[in-house]
Amino acid sequence: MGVNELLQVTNLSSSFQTEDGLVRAVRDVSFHISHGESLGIVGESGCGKSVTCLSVMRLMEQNGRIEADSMRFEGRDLLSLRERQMQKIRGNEMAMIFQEPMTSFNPVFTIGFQLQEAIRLHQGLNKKAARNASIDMLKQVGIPRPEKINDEYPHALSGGMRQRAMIAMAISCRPKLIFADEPTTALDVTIQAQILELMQKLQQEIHTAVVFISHDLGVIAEMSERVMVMYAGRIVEIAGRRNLFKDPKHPYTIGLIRSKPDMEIESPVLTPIPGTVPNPLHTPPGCPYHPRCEHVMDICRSTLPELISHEQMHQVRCWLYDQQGAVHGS
Amino acid sequence: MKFIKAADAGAPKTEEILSPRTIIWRRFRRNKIAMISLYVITVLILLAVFAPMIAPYERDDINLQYREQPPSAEYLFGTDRNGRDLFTRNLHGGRISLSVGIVASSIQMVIGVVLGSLAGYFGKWVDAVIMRITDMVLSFPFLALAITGAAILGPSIYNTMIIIGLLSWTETCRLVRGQFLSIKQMEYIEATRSLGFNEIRTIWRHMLPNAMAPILISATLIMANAVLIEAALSYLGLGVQPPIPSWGNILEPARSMDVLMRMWWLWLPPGLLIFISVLSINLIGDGLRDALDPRLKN
Amino acid sequence: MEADVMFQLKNIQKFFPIRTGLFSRVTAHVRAVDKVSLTIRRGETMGLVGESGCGKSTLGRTMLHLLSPTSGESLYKNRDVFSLSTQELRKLRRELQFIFQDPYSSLNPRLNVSEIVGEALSVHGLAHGRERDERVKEILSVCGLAPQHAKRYPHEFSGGQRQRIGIARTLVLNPEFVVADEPIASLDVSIQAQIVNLMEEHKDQFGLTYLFISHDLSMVKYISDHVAVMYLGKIAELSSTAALYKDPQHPYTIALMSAIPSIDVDAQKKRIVLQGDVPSPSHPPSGCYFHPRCPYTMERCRIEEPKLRDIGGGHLAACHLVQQGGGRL
Amino acid sequence: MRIYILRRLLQVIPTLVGTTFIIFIIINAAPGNPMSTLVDPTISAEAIERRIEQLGLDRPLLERYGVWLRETFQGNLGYSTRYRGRPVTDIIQSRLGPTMLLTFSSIFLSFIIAVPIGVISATRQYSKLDYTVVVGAIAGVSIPVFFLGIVLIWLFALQFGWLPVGGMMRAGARYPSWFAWAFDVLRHLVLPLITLTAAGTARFVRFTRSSMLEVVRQDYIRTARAKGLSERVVIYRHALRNSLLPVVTILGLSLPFLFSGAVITEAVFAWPGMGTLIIEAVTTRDYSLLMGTNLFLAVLVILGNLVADLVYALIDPRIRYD
Repeated sequence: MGVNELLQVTNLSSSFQTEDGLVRAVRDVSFHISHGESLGIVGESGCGKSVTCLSVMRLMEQNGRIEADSMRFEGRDLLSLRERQMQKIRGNEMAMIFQEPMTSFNPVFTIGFQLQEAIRLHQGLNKKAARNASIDMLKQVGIPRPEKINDEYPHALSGGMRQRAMIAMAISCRPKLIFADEPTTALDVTIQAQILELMQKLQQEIHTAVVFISHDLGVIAEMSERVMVMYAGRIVEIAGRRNLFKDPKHPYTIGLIRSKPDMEIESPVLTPIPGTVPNPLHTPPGCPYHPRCEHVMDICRSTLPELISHEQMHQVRCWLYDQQGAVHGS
Repeated sequence: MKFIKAADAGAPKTEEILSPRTIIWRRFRRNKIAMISLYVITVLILLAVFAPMIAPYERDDINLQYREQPPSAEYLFGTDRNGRDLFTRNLHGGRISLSVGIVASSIQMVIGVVLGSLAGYFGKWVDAVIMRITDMVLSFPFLALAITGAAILGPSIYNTMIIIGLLSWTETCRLVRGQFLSIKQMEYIEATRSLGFNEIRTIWRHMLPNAMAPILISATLIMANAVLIEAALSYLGLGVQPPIPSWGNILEPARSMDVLMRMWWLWLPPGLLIFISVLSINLIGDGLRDALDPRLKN
Repeated sequence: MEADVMFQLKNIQKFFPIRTGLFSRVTAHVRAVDKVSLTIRRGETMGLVGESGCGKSTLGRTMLHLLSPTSGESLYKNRDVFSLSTQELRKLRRELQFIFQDPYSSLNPRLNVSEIVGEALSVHGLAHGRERDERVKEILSVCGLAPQHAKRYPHEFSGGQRQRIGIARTLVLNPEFVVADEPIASLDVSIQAQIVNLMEEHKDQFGLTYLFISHDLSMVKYISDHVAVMYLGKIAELSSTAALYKDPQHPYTIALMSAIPSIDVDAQKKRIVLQGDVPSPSHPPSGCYFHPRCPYTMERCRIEEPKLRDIGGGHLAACHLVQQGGGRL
Repeated sequence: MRIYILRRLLQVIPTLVGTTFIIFIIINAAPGNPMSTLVDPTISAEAIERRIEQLGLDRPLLERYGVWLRETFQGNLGYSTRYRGRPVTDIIQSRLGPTMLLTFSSIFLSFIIAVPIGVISATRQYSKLDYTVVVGAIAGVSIPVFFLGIVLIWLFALQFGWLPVGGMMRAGARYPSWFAWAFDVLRHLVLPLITLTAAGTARFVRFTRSSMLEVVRQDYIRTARAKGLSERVVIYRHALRNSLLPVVTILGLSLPFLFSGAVITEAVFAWPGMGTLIIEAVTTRDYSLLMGTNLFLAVLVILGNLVADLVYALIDPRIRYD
């Protein structure tokens, strides 16, 4: 792996205790992201995509546990940092955009106050300078009348506008890495298009690396250069965008693509993946996808396959493929 | 035609059928403090029920030779100023105090649930009228009015039950209304209409059972409160009247500093009994809240 | 021709009052559904698409008289659903069913599956006791659930399975017409296709007619025979699915379609990004409701409201720019 | 928001009228009349009758309520029979100070004790400390107020002799200075204040804790953490502000409860406030006094609720957009 890496995560596992037992939300996840790169994480609910990002930012709830061989961000090991030092990174070098624009702002403070809070904390600006900076940010994300909106409470803004303000907050300290956790899922299609366009524009302008989380393959295809597919807490496939969508390897990735009609691609049939998403408390043994897989073999039921490099930059976790790229079975 | 056998793969794993009630009971049982409280209150209730059989003396038997006796083997809790056995009277006092609590909270439950569900289900002017009445009762200076009521109706067990019941239904009413308003938004209630069910079935079978959980919690808290109010009224001489004993009126003589100073056995046991029973009921209520509130699952 | 019309909606309006001021007077209305006319034929699936707040769900509820209408007619087999008595309506409910969006709040958590699915059978006097249990088990297996699931409670099932239970609850009554209100919106991607396919199968098996409400244009394309696109309580465009997706006419439909992200990484998409938010349905813009966001707005659009016109072959669009025979000025 | 305030103010009127009417009916439904407890043998039967007529006690109920309401609006709550014709307003006024001193210092004290405990307990949910606080708070609301009072008197006044048994001042005492007077009142205040504050604190701890737990779960708290704010700022700036909003309402709704506690506390400690007054009025069937005190407490409760709601509207920006 190159020296240009911004974030390098090796064997990250996260779990949290619930009343019904231990939920192992993320298991042995390794990935990296370079400066200015965009990585997409796709998967269904409970696959561990959000928890992965929260773990990197160390924002897991109290009952959560994070373990990893290493989690290096620009050479610093995030796991060994004190909470104090982590706070200096959060919002400053690493920022996050959340799914629910309606609930992610504190209702009792103005938009401006909440933006300036981060700006003043990390950049040490005075009140006036921070206010100007926050108005600038609002302007940059295309909010009309930013001076006025700056003094409004979140309640007065529409969902789309709030998500713009959330993006303004995330980029306000020019972070090197942004985690965008389903930022458009709660929005309508036409508003989603606005936000996606805005994020593409901003990424070019400020050259930030973005980890984009979504359950929507189309959104991921549009926003990411590299895509990581997760299932039941594990990475099942990582590939460049082109490879992943034109030549998917893992049966789950293939299944996902086939189970959703696409506006651009004509297909007369919809082939669903049978079964249900596994309960995180009872993941199946062996390959977690085996109960739903059409190519299931005996080994799949007992042994978990390794994540192997199928081609340059294309890794897959499946017994159908071996190190050399040959295909087993049918 | 191919059927999707899909869902079978994800069928529930356990053999046992987990009804919501089983789950709640299971969660409640895990709460040690609540379980201990359940045992304590059960014992207290049993003692009260079987008081006449357990008590060593007749309830109102006066024995002037043995007045103001401190606790001894013969008189476990000592005797009062009339020479009545305090152990006996405390046993019987529990009978009275706990039944006042139960009856009073049943009265308020009936009023609260009926008015609350009417307001919540029908909304509009029904709701407006009921909520205004609730506001009025809610702004009564509770104990002051209870005292006034007790003085006017004349202090007695029944009047105490009625007064407490009539004054404390507002919380239940608001709660039930709130529950009904939020349950009404649920799609399963809309479904009852799209399936052609009538309103009585909808309320009785689909809304009330789902509103029961918080009502139950609040019922325990209100019952605890009713026991406290009865005790306070009786202590002030405005509740249950001697010679019928209640935990509250047993320690009424302790209003005199002289008695307070000399006869600790007169006021300490009934005071502790009230405290322990109210505490147990409250802790059970708290345990129920934890068992019923799915958000606390975390 | 008339014989196979199942539902005919004529100028349906549904307004919700907005009360403001000291005495809560009605000062405005949310015009959730505003003069919508629609014909649904026996055996077809009518797709109804639009963004949140466009009135599609309200229309679905109003046409079945689950909400009382402000005005208009809803003719089911030539009987006006709005003028039926409560008793008649309740009886009719067996034929007209509704599938809900949220598989979590649409099932009563205190009842087991058998009670949820079977209750309506008893209420409508269709089956009791043993017979009822048999019918329930039968319909569960049709919906991809095992008979032993009948005694279990909703919380033990996943979202997709719950939606199957919801579908079983409607199918057990053997309905003629089903409104499905975003039945897949809250499900995982891999489960959505299962449910859509299940509904397709049932349609053939039971001879159903659907109104399929969704915000997902790609799913609607897959399942519908006709599609109506709604914007701010009005129908913007209405056509056969093939014609609509091949040659959309209304600028809103075009923008909506172009806004859907595609996994075709090679396609050179010219995306039309609409500016601004959807206006509030309580204070809709003058003239054409879409004019403030429309890339082609003319003076006329600000003043005059466009009529929904047939531009040939049953393809209807409400836009001043759209001419007879298709194509834009 | 102006409309919200106006509407809230208008709501007060029917509540007030309804409440007073119900209280009026209850009191007047009583058998007997204020004269029946007057055992002074020197007063003749005619004199009593004349007095009854004078007081308007022979008129129909509704009319009497009308008269009473009109008089009340003019600040005339009638005359006490027990205090030999002294105006009720006068008597209430003289009792108001002690009650206010007791209740307001109790609210203040419970609030400043309870909020930090509630917050700390909530931030350490499921810890030993949190457990102790929860059980302690439940114990606090389960102790009968009078029993706690008795125990405190027995312990600190009778056994140790540190503090006075009751009253507000030493009987017949003359104080050399303002300071000495204040000190003595304070000494008398300690025990009743502890008694009344115990239950109040317990209630507020529970409210603060559960409200805080609710808020800490919200998305915007995670946003605040993601910004890099320190845990202290997250809790005390972002979470506390939101969780105190409902506590303001609870303060208003706690008033009836608080006054109830005060009535008993005053009775136990012979504190010369409204509570002891109401018991006096009850035992002597002093209708005007009874009505006056009940009315007065009811108005206090209603106004307290009103103030709490208005404060809430002021500090919660969401209401501004309604």
